[in-house]
Amino acid sequence: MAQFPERPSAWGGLATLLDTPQKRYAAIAVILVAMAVAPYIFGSYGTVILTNALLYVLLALGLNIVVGYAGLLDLGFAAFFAVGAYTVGITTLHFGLNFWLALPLAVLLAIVAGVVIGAPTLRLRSDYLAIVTLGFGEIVRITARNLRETGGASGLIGIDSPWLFGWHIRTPLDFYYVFCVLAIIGVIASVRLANSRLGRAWLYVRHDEDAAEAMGINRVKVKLAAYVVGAIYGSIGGAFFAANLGAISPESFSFRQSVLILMAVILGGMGKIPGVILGAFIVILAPELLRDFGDLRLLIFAVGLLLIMLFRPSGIWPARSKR
Amino acid sequence: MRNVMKTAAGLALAIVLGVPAMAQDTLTIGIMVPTTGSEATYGQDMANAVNLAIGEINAAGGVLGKQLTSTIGDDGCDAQLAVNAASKLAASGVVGVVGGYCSGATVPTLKIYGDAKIPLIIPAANSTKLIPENPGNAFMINSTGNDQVAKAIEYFTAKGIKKIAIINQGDAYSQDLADLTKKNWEAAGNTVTNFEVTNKGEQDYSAVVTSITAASPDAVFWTAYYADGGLLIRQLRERGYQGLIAVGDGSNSPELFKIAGPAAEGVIAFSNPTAEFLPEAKAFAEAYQKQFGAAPGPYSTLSYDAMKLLAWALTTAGTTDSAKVIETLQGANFTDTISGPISFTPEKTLARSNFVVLEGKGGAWTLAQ
Amino acid sequence: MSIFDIFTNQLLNGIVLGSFYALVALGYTMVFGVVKLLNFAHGELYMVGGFAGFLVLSFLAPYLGPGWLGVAVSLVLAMIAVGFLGVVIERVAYAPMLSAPRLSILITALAVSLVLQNGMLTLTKGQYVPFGAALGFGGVKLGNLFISYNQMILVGVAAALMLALELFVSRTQYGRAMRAVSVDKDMARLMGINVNAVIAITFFLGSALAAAAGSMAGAYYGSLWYFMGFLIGLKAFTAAVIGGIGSIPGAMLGGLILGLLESFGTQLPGVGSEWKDVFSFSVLILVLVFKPTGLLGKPEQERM
Amino acid sequence: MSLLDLKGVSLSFAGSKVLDAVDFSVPAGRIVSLIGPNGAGKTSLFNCITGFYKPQQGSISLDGTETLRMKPHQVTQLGIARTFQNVRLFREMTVLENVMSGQHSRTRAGIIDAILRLPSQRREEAEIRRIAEECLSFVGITEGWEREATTLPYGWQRRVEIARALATTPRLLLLDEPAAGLTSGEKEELIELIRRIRNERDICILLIEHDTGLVMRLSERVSVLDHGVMIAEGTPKEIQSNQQVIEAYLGVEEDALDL
Repeated sequence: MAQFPERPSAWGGLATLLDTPQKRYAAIAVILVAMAVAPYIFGSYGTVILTNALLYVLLALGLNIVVGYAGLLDLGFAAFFAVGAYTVGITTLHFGLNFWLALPLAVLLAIVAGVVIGAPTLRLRSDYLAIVTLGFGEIVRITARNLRETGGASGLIGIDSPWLFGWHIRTPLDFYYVFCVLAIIGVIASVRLANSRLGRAWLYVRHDEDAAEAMGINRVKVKLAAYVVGAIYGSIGGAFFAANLGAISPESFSFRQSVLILMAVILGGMGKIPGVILGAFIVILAPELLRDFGDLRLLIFAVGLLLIMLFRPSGIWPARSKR
Repeated sequence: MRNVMKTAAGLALAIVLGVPAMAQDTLTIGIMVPTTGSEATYGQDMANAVNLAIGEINAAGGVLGKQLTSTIGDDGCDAQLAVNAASKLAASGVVGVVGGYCSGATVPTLKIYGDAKIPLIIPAANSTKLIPENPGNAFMINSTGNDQVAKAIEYFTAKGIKKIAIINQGDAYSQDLADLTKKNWEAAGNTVTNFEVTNKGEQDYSAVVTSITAASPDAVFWTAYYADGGLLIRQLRERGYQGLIAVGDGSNSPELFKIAGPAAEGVIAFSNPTAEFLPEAKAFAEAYQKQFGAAPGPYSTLSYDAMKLLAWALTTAGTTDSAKVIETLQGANFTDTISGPISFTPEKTLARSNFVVLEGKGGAWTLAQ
Repeated sequence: MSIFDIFTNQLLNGIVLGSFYALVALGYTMVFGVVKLLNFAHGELYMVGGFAGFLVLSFLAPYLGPGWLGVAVSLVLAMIAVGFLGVVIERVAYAPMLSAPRLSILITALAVSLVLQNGMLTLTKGQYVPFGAALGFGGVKLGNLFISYNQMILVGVAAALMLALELFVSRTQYGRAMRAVSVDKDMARLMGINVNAVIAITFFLGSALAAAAGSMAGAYYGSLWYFMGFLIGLKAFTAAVIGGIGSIPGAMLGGLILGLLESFGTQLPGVGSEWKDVFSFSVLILVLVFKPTGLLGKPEQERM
Repeated sequence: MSLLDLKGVSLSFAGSKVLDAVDFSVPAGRIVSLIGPNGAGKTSLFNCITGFYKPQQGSISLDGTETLRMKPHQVTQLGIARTFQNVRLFREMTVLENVMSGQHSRTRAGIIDAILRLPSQRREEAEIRRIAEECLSFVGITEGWEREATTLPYGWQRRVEIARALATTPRLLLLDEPAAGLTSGEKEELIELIRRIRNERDICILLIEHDTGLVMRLSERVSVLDHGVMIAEGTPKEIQSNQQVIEAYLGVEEDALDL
């Protein structure tokens, strides 16, 4: 039966390329070493950019679960990013909470927000879901802008960076390694979810809602699970984002931010983890690579994006191995 | 194939992220302003002015025997982009940075310049929230919001105004100014009839205008920028609002008159000193117009002065060593400016209030009586 | 002003604002109806329309003057130009994508929107551009309500355009073909309808309406900006969904409702201009939760 | 004692009656066929039984439990599984993954179990896999489990769909035209398979089928639906000689009944 193609997996073509455990371990080792030494090769500016890219890896992995796995178009993902960032900002600044206590609180709030917005809307058609999430994203941003507790438009300033077992996570290099760890955990969790009962259910629902229901799958519940997992990723990203920058303002959580994360997911190839990682790196690195073009760089980026979509509509990462 | 792709990608990353080699016979000045995004207009005005100053300094022999060059770090008025821009400038070996337009985007960069020990001169961003975050290397040469509010209240009081409407645009700068005004105005026993927020790029302000005219305040105070302010002023006057209209320093551009038309006649602006009414800035305004084909923007003069101040500090310190330059700046009493003398408080903000009151007359700003 | 005066004034404000929303929402809804695509670039066509109108007017003003005559001619020319731009965008960017995953088309639309936006940013260097029309300040005063001639003309033109569209869709052969394609593309093709032509006409009309709104906004409000399409695109999208996306009368109604919600929201105590958009978006979400197909949308097809 | 009971089920779409006061029952342990001309409402009846359509009136119960207001997934959980008229396998997923979907409602591992790979979750995964493999073997598919399901030959896809339904461990299995598009050899295998499902697994079968020959050979009872009305019920022999049934078929469409 070799003449039939194997089905595409969450790993894209990587599974067939790295077909033995030895090759896999070797690849993992190379990646880990590369991550460890990268800051020493690329310097301080490079480290900041890579940290940013890793943050986007985390966010894009989260959105990938919503869009790529469950097929729900979410145009307000930045809202969960904001929930995480503001929860950490407010609780550490106003209530003197330790970062590591604020973090689970941020996750909890994101879950609540995900359920509150998701439960009534996830039965809607996908186009309507898109606008509801967009509206929700704007509501969160405007609320952050209007309230005194969130620091209004200036946002919150002077958020403390966290301590971990006597290590003060403070410098860009420290945060780079923290985000490395977060991204790795994010990848592992994504892979495990993809290969689980729930992960399969997301795909069933995405491909055929009726058939999935006929198999006893509660589509609203399953979608809600995806939405909530995405929210958790977003809020963890936001919490560390706040700790890293030390300052957050509503403009970081605008519609553009949501679109940027969505682009990361779709550019690389949604549903494919290496593709999503690649996408996150592209949306962060491309504008930086094009910095010298000044005004033109956003135009170049936009044209490049358009060309990629026209010539590789299902993303840059190949779906199948072409050996 | 995959390996080739990987290698190529890695190479591209290395080339771009790697620290560019610096030529030894020039000194590079970083300019951190938004040149993309919604605030690009203002950022470009500022970058132009800095480059104009650099051109003049170079023509006069440069600094420390070297010519100056500039490199722009686009902060997009966005905290994240600003951090990237600041990191890039810091890593590219600039001797100093002129920049900081959006307060919200400037705040997170203070730590980066502080860690890299790079002198930073902030010509525009003047939110009071910047002050406690300053690690010691940043100098604000625009008067802060506090100064502007004091000026505004002084003016309103002198005109016998009791009730005002305050409108901001929901961004860090205009909201800060609006909040401070409201607080101090009410503390002085007066009334704020409306406290409104508009969206940037929203062209229709009719609902807000109706809301304001219904409350009939003695004055309307617009705390945000000229582009939307121009539209608001037009719509206020078209709907028959008769009272005073005042705008903050973000709206002090002559472009306001192009957008608002005759409606801007008699509008009051609290402003940092802009080019067109400063006798010392006449030459600057002409040179600017000639080189860039447009009138200077609201922060062009201050950006120009910021560059001059930085060049002076480098020359006076006699070195690019940042500790010395910062020390020189702290003790500055710099008068070779077009917007008035510059010296600093211990908080590294401008020691005097530079606010003046302008009035729109015949399609241009004039000093108010 | 009495409560009544405030009410009538805000009513007028809402109608004017709603006319713009409705014109832009129509394009969203037509394109969605025919090709089931949320054309995210639609707001940018409004922006480009504004600039096209400005460009034409600056050529024509010496001959026709900057008053309504010049504006009217430049409005028509801008509509035609942007209409063709819409067709070109469809041919180049969307047509090759119609068989691709839905989300990919959506991202393509976002990419088109970014290209237009940043292209204009590069051309205008981010500057605000004064439109240069001179329309005068005259009007009619009814008690405390002042209705300017400009507002009347504006609402009148918007209503006329919408009526013309409605007649086109309901009465002409092309309109019938359009409706047939929106119901079932394959069936329409079997019936001998040139589906590609229908799609092109749809994009042309939708884009032209957005351009009309953009030009009129430029003339009426007085300035243009490369980013001006974003917010109205978002609002028009909302309006189209409130009215029931795919429904032409729905888009008009949705535009009007959103305009009124915003103007009255500004006046409402506890809402105000600060919370106006939160108010509008909350209404949107409530409409969708309780009436998912919008106010005038057709009920969802039975499954299976 | 009947397993499935429908009483007075009426369904209409936009004013037109699709099902009109249908009374119908499936006795426990039987293979029952539902026949009728095209457009008679057979698939609609299936959709009512499985919860996809909500009849305006009537009662549907499985083994005494009312299912009328249940959602489709709840009906499946209760023990009714189905296949679709036009095979609806999950695209881009393997044969095995397709069949594993059946066990979803019988298992419970959630987000945290999956991320932490708890022992209970791993046991459960192994069990899901074992059941799916067993169901595939049962329908005679013993290889190609890792292939993308929709690339299989059509006849195989039909059997994968049956295996998928079996994996939900149902008490009642609804088959919507299982023989459509099959070769005569495949039809023989299908008859054999359906009998085995009933005999070895004790699952009651209700099928819609146009191939009357197959219906007559396989069914123990036959019900006939015409224009939303149940016009006859009985053994295959009784139905074959029922005048009303013959008229219904001849009156509507000649080619619908290939007797």
